Amino acid sequence: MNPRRKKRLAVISTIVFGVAAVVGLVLYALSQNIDLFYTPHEIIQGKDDSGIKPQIGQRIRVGGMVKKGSVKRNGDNLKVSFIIYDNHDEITVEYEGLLPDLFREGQGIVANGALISPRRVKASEVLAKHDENYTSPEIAEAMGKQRHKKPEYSQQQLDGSTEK
Amino acid sequence: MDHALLSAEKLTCIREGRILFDQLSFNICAGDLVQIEGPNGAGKTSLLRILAGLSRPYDGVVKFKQQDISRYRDQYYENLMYIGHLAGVKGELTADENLRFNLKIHGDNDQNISETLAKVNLTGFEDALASHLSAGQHRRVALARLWQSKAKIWILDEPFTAIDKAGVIELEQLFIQHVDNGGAVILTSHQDIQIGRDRLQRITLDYNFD
Amino acid sequence: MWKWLHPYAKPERSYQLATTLLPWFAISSIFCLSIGVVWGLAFAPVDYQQGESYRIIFIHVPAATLSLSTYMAMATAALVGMVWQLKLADAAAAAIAPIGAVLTAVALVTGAAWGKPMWGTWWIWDARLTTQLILLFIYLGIIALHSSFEDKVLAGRAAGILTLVGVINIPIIKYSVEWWNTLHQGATISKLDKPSMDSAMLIPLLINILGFALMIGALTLIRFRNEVIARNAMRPWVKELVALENK
Amino acid sequence: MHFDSLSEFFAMGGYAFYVWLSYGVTFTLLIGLTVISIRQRRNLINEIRSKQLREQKLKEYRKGKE
Amino acid sequence: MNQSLSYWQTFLIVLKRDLQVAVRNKGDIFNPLIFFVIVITLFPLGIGSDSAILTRIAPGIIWVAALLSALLSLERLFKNDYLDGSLEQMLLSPQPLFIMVFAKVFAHWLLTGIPIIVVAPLLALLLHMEQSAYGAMLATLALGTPILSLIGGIGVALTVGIKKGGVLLSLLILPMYIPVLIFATSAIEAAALGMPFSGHLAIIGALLAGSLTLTPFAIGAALRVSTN
Repeated sequence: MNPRRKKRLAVISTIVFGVAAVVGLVLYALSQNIDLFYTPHEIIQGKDDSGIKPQIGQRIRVGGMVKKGSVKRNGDNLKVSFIIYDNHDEITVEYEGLLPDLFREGQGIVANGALISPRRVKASEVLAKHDENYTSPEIAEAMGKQRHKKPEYSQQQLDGSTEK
Repeated sequence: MDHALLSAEKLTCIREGRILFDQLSFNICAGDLVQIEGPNGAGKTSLLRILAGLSRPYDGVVKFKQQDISRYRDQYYENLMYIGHLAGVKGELTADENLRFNLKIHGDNDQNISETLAKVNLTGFEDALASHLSAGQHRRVALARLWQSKAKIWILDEPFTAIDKAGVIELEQLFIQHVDNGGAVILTSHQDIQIGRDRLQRITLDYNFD
Repeated sequence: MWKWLHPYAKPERSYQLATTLLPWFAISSIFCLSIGVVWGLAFAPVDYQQGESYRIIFIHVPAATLSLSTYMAMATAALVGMVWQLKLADAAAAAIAPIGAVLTAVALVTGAAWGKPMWGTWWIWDARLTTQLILLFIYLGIIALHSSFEDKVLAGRAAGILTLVGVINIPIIKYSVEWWNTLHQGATISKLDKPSMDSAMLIPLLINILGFALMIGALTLIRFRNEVIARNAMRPWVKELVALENK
Repeated sequence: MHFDSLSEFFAMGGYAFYVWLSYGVTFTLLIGLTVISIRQRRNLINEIRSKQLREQKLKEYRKGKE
Repeated sequence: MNQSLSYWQTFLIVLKRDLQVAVRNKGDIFNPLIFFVIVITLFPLGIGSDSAILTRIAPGIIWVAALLSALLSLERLFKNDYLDGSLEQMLLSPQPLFIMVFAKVFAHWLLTGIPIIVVAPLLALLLHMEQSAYGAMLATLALGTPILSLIGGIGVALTVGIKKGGVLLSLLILPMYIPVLIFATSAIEAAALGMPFSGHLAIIGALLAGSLTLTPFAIGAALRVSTN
């Protein structure tokens, strides 16, 4: 083998090796499940694939549907608590602040915060995830959905809050 | 011509919306001593840089032994010595270290460094930092490579700048010697070349000035 | 295979081609956009969840989806320019960059204006928004790099390298940001089995996407012609063109 | 027409500010880009023309010197 | 007969020269490091010395400061060589460009990355970083700072011929640094919470492997354009 060929082979094998390393490391990382996102079920039972359970005090992101009739608002300030659920379990979310317009019972939300007890999350941020459905109210009504009204706040609530 | 060392085929160079030369073709064979001429701004340096493969022409190709230089860079660069306006000498290194490095990465012999430095009158300055040398000495550190170079083609942009008279004559003798040994020299110079005038060929660039 | 393309590799021919195509693109894009916007704003029904605010979708979604495809188009042009050393491809890439930047900015502004009433905040560090913001930075970087070279040909090649580096980086950035902070929810909640948009809303949206795409085409042609002229200023055909143009 | 009156159309169900802001910014940016692109062409042509004049002058000057 | 250099020899020759030049130019080594230290000490002064807040933001501060000081030192990777013509000579060498480029980037990392890794634990102490996070911090810095040098090299190579390239360089490079920043800080945060962080490290490792194999070629191509 002449030197030029030898050098080219060295370059190509380095690149192949590099690409293989990238692929291998990414696959390993995926198997580690470094995602902070949990569903209520995963908070209680651990992630399906890795069995990792969040520890108390850990920062997590939790997503689920707001349970009907579970939203409890404090009349004096912006404190609110509600239950979110998925197919298996439910957990309680505490939050203080203005809720997004899309927030309502039965709606999917994502909360960022910390786990304060095994079934309780103190959220620092609540985000409404509007589903991908866009429908006119007539059709929505026919499908059994109500036209959405955004949450309203009294002046007292806004004044009483420590935040915002 | 089949035996041309370096051939330029239909080179076009455009700088800042101005054509410097258009469809320029020529061949350079072993034994040629070529001077590129032209007024300031005619594109002499641009042509040299294109021949060295540092710049890409707007159009056309440069071939070394009938092979496009942009495809076979390593073969070409084993046979090319280019010294431009900037000497390629690092101020933080000594004359000796500079020369040694420049020779090594060009695959030249780095033995007898002190003898080579002696040839360019730098004896005693081997350990001086290049930043402490005068402009002429600085340039000599770069030119010292010529004495060790195995390259066939020398492309030199204003090699005589800042060199004293005796040094110019030595360099001219070296060029003749190199050409006689089957090399080729392409250079630009504002000074007239004294020795080997009869052998000197000229390429004149005057696209914008006719 | 590439033979039929060869005539268009000449600057003059491609300039002429751009000139012929331009009115078609311009007229059809204005046509589509006016229909789509009027329909979307005035005739499409209201959304049951978001009320009238959802009408921002008719410009937000076209801008957001096309901002990434515009980048891919630019990268393709840059790749062609690099591999086949085709200067016209570099010119096309240079022409596209500012359009992509404007589209990305539009997507960001409309997204913020939509997010304020719906999410309760102008800005959240959500994956999509953050990725879009970084995409804008990359576009701006390419434009800045392109404009800092005096020589147009060099500028095209340098910007081309950066564009291609960006192609590798954008998916990496996208996934890292997505992983880092995302509103995407687990599969338990998403309902992909149902049709997600009323056709009375979908049709004007699609018309608008088409209109935006055509408008991008028209703008590219306008800017491409400029790039070609700037790169060929010393050619006789450009001189003739300049002579014909009245002051 | 989805809206009953023109004022209702402009009110956008209470979201007027956000909707019109979006549409306003979008069209300002897009039209701005179009205008800049078209102007760029005129500037370029003027530039080329002045360059040509300069070169012509230079050539005449050289001829006069010879 | 020309001596043919192996890749390894070429690498060593260029590396040795760059280190020699740096040793005689001490400011090049120390200034970015001092900058790194000063930037980090600004945060407690600006935010207040509440140790809980500092603990919370320590990973981010250290990494952002590392990014900025890498950025500050990047210019000398090619700028001086460009100005004195050595870069031109390097491009005209028969040795493969990517090896020489790689050697230069490696020298840059030795001179700027290693010092940062060495002083980082001290600064983490000042920021009251969680005890359990030190290992993760060192690991992310060790894997991450070479990526900064490699990706930064592309930016410098593109802007080396431009007179006022400094600001432009940061505009080009900082967005590309975002993935490293995200994964490195989250790895440190995960470690602070006592969670495993090998997944994060694996991703940074993947970024490193990818940039090791690809960036030398991109830098080479960019240099050929900028010296045109």
